[in-house]
Amino acid sequence: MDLKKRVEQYLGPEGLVVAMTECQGDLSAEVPKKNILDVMHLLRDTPDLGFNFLSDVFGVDNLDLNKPKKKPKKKTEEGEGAEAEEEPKEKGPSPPRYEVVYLLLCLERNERLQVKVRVAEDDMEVDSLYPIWKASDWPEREIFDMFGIRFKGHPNLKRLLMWDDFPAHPLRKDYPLEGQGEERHLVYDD
Amino acid sequence: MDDWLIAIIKVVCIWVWVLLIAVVMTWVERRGAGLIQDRPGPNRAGPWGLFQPLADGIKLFTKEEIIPTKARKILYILGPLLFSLPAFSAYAVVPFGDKIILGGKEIILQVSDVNIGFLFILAIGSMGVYGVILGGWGSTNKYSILGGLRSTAQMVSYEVPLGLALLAIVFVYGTFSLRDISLAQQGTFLGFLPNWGIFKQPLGFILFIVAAYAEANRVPFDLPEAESEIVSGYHTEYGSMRLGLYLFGEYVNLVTISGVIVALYFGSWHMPYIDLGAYLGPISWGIVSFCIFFLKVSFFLWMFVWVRWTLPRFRYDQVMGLGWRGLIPLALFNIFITALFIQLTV
Amino acid sequence: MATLTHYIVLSSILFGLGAIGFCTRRNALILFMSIELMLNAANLLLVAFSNFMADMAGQVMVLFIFAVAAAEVAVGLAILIGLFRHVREVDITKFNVLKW
Amino acid sequence: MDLYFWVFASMSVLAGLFTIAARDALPSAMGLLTVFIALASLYLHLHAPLLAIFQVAIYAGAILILIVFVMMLLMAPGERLSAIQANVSYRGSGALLGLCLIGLVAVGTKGVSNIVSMKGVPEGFGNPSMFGDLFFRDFLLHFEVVSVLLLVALIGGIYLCKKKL
Amino acid sequence: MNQNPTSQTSYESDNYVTINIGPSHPSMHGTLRIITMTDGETIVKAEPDIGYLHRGVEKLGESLTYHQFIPITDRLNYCSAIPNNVSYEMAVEKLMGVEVPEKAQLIRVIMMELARIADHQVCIGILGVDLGAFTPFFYLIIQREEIYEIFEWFNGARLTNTFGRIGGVDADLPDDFEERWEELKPNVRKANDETEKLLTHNRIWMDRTIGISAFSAEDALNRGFTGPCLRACGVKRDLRIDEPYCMYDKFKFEVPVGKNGDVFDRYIVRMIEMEESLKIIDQAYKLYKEMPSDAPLMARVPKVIKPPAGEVYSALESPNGELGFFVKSNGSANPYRIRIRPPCYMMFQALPELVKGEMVADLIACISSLNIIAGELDR
Repeated sequence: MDLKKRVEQYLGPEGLVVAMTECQGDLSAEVPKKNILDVMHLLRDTPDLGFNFLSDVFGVDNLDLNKPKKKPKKKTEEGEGAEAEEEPKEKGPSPPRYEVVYLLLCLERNERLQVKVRVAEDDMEVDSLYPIWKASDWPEREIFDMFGIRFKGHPNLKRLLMWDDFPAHPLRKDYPLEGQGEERHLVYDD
Repeated sequence: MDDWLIAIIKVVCIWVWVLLIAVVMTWVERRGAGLIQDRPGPNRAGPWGLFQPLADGIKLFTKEEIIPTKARKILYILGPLLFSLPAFSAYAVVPFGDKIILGGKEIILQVSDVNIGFLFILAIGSMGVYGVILGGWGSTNKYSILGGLRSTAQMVSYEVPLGLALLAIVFVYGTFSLRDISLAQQGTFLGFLPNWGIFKQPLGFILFIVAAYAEANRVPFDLPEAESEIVSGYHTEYGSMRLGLYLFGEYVNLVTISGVIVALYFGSWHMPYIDLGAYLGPISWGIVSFCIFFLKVSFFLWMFVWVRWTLPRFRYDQVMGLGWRGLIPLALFNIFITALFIQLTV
Repeated sequence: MATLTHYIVLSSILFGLGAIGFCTRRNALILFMSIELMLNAANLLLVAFSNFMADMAGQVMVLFIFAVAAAEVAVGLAILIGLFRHVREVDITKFNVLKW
Repeated sequence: MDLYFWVFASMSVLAGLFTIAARDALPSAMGLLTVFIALASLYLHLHAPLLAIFQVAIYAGAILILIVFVMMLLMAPGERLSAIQANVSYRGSGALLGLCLIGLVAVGTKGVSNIVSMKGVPEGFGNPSMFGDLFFRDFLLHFEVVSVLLLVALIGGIYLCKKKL
Repeated sequence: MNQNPTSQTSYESDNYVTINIGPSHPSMHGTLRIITMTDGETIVKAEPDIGYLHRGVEKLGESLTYHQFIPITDRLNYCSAIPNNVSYEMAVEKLMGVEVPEKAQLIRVIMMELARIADHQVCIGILGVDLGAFTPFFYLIIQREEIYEIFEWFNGARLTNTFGRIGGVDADLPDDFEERWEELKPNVRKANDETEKLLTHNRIWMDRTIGISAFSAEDALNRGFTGPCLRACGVKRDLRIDEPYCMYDKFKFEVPVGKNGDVFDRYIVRMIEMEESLKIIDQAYKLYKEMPSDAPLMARVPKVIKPPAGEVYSALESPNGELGFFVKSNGSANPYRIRIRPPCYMMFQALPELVKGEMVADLIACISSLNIIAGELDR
């Protein structure tokens, strides 16, 4: 039985999977944010699935994707002040802005699965996977660093790559390439 | 007055000579590294890079002397001096040849033939550690202090097997004087073996050379300055000629240690099986004995280089374990065997 | 010519210095060093008498004092380290309880 | 000859004074080191070369290094030593005791050199063989006892330094 | 004022000394920083602090075109740039659904394996240097230099190769590759032999490495270990075999597996892998020679690459472990999001567990044996 069917079979009945997509053979399952720990436990402990290896965790900012297609992409390069106001309001409730993607791997069958969680801007908190996989330690810190998504239950949620009082979250799409003039925040030791 | 003059000449000559060897050693070390590691080594300054030590010396001398603001000034300045002074003075009791007869006057080729010869070396050798301690402590740097601590523990621990190995030599030769020991190594015993210390004290020799490497802070015991762990250990904060004194003192120490090894274990100025002194005139024999002695010394100097570029470094607890659990029991065993042997044969 | 008196006076000065240091300083390590100073004063006296009386026994005694000093320092410093683990201080005025 | 004594005597006294008066731990130890070396030089003058070497090797090379080692373990490099005893009675009695001792002995020994005249020392006085003869013949029992003492100290030191007693 | 509060973290007891190892330290590869709390020389707590080499590679990728990002990937693991390039190219190719010609795949395999040898040589050499054995480093680095010669002569770059293009490779192997290769192969073997002689059975080396920072297979999997460090723990996992790419299923080679996951096992696994890589190159070159000389090197890809909207993850076995690229496209000429999954990122986060209770010197050995490259760690 192929992976998609199996995932649907085990996660579907409990309403743990919102949508499944496939791109060039990469299967990804979107799951509700509140159930992420249950889903991961199921995926890991069900013998038929057996995703026992967490390969990576990372975030995606879908700000530009959620916008209507005709908007020119150049917008991103201008200051983010104007950008933030242009929240898409056209087509009813827009999908949540952020995604957290978990790359899972089943070592026995060499199958990979992407598990996605959508994170809305007004509720930026996801359960940490640290109790299940310690591998999620730094990636979650990095997501916190780069997107500002917080992880509940993470033992040491600090900035990872940027310094601790860095004022922004650089991988957000509304963060310009040149930075926002953070130099003024740098205070050097004398 | 004559005696004084001769003594002063000897002191000056041997001092210059030892310094010269130490200078050349800095070159040999790097060229040797090149030889062992398939690369040219320093080859820009002069033929085969021979003037490299000179260039380094000029560089070190002309560099600005920096005292870190947080260092304890007096200790910081005193450190290198206290390290190099004992190193420079330790060679006083090591012979560098047999004797030379000039104008009917017999001159022994040794600065001072004291009857407590290598006890003096032990005592002076243990002084060097104060330089390391002062340097490490005076720099007020955590790496330096770690280096100083390591050095202290290591030196104190390895002085014990060093002393015990020397004790066995005293059993064999019945004297503390390095010259008397050297003289006693002439000829052969058991009919075919040269009368050298190494054949009478093989275990003692191994113990001595291991402990000597540790005392000289050389690989594999270079923990006080292990650059991959504690940056440079006790001389992390040093620069210019103060650093130069540390590095230079180390090489002078190597010369002294090699001299002691040769004098104690490798028959000093004697050739095996053949007594050249009987065939040569007094002056030429003096010169030849000097040459033989320093040929042997240069072998051990080369061995320091050789080992340095061959072995990895010990870890701190392994060094301590080797000293206390390996070398000291072996040294005691060596003493026991030597004593037993002497008791049975004499 | 330095006479025995000279040595006795020197020795007593050193001993006195050691005694002053021992009574007035608070750092335990300085106290150890003061003790060493006093022991050395005694050694000097022994050596001086040995020399002036032409009797080697004095020198041998000094060697015994070395041994005792070594033993004293070894055990003393071990106790100091043990104390330090509890008090985190090398000031002897802080060692003011009998049991931890 | 007199100069030799005066140089090293004054050196040892000054260094001793520095040892007990220094505000820093390591310089104080350096003062003590100077005392040891000055005394060793005096020993050489007093026909005890072996003891002079032992003085340097054991006192300076082992005992003081041990003290300095513990100093490095227990104290921070920038740390200044606390001032002298706060307790006035200790302080007063210490100073009094020391000064009295110095004065008393100095006064009391006035003219000692008249009592014990300096005999010439015999040939070979103080050299290792003579030392050994005496050490291992007349003082053999003492030697053994001291070796036991050292062993006990060794074991005691190791035991006391254990993490948990 | 200190910018980084981690350095001011007050530890509960003043019994311990806090030592800052790095970011500028002789044995920190690149700019790593580890805040260690030590009791004497024993490490009570080690806290890695990264980000000193953060250049915003992922952010950068969002404004470059797909081809322009290839040189950026060179700067990830600068010791072996080629697997980085290929991994990224494979991800984009997968997104576009392009099939790479076999000849190009073989050239990629040859180059990647050469890069693997070079990387392992550096790693082992540096491990030796960090443990005080200088000489093997030079034996190995001389041979690495020879490998770089091949790279240079292939496309003009030594360290940052910018190898390949999306859809294949840009150039064929030069004609005298065989000559060069036959000359190089025995030298590499000889350098490895010398290293083995100097280190493997050296008692000091064994004392320094066996049992140091040992890690169980379970912990390693939980921590996301991949590559030689995972295999040293006893897990036989190699993407070249488990998820074959680039025709790796056509080659016969062994995957060395350790037992204890300590520094020694990591060292031995890398030593054996070098030998296996030599074998792979031989086989790949044999296959390559059987190809017609005018076989295509590039798949048909448009000049301006605009993959269809979608997102893929593609990984390969880099010298350090699983090196993956997640590429998300929105149909434009710029990638929408690029995520790099560097192998040593996952291993370095386990450092506190790896070195707890070991000594400072072992910490250095552990970092070297994990082969932490700051470039791919901080991105």
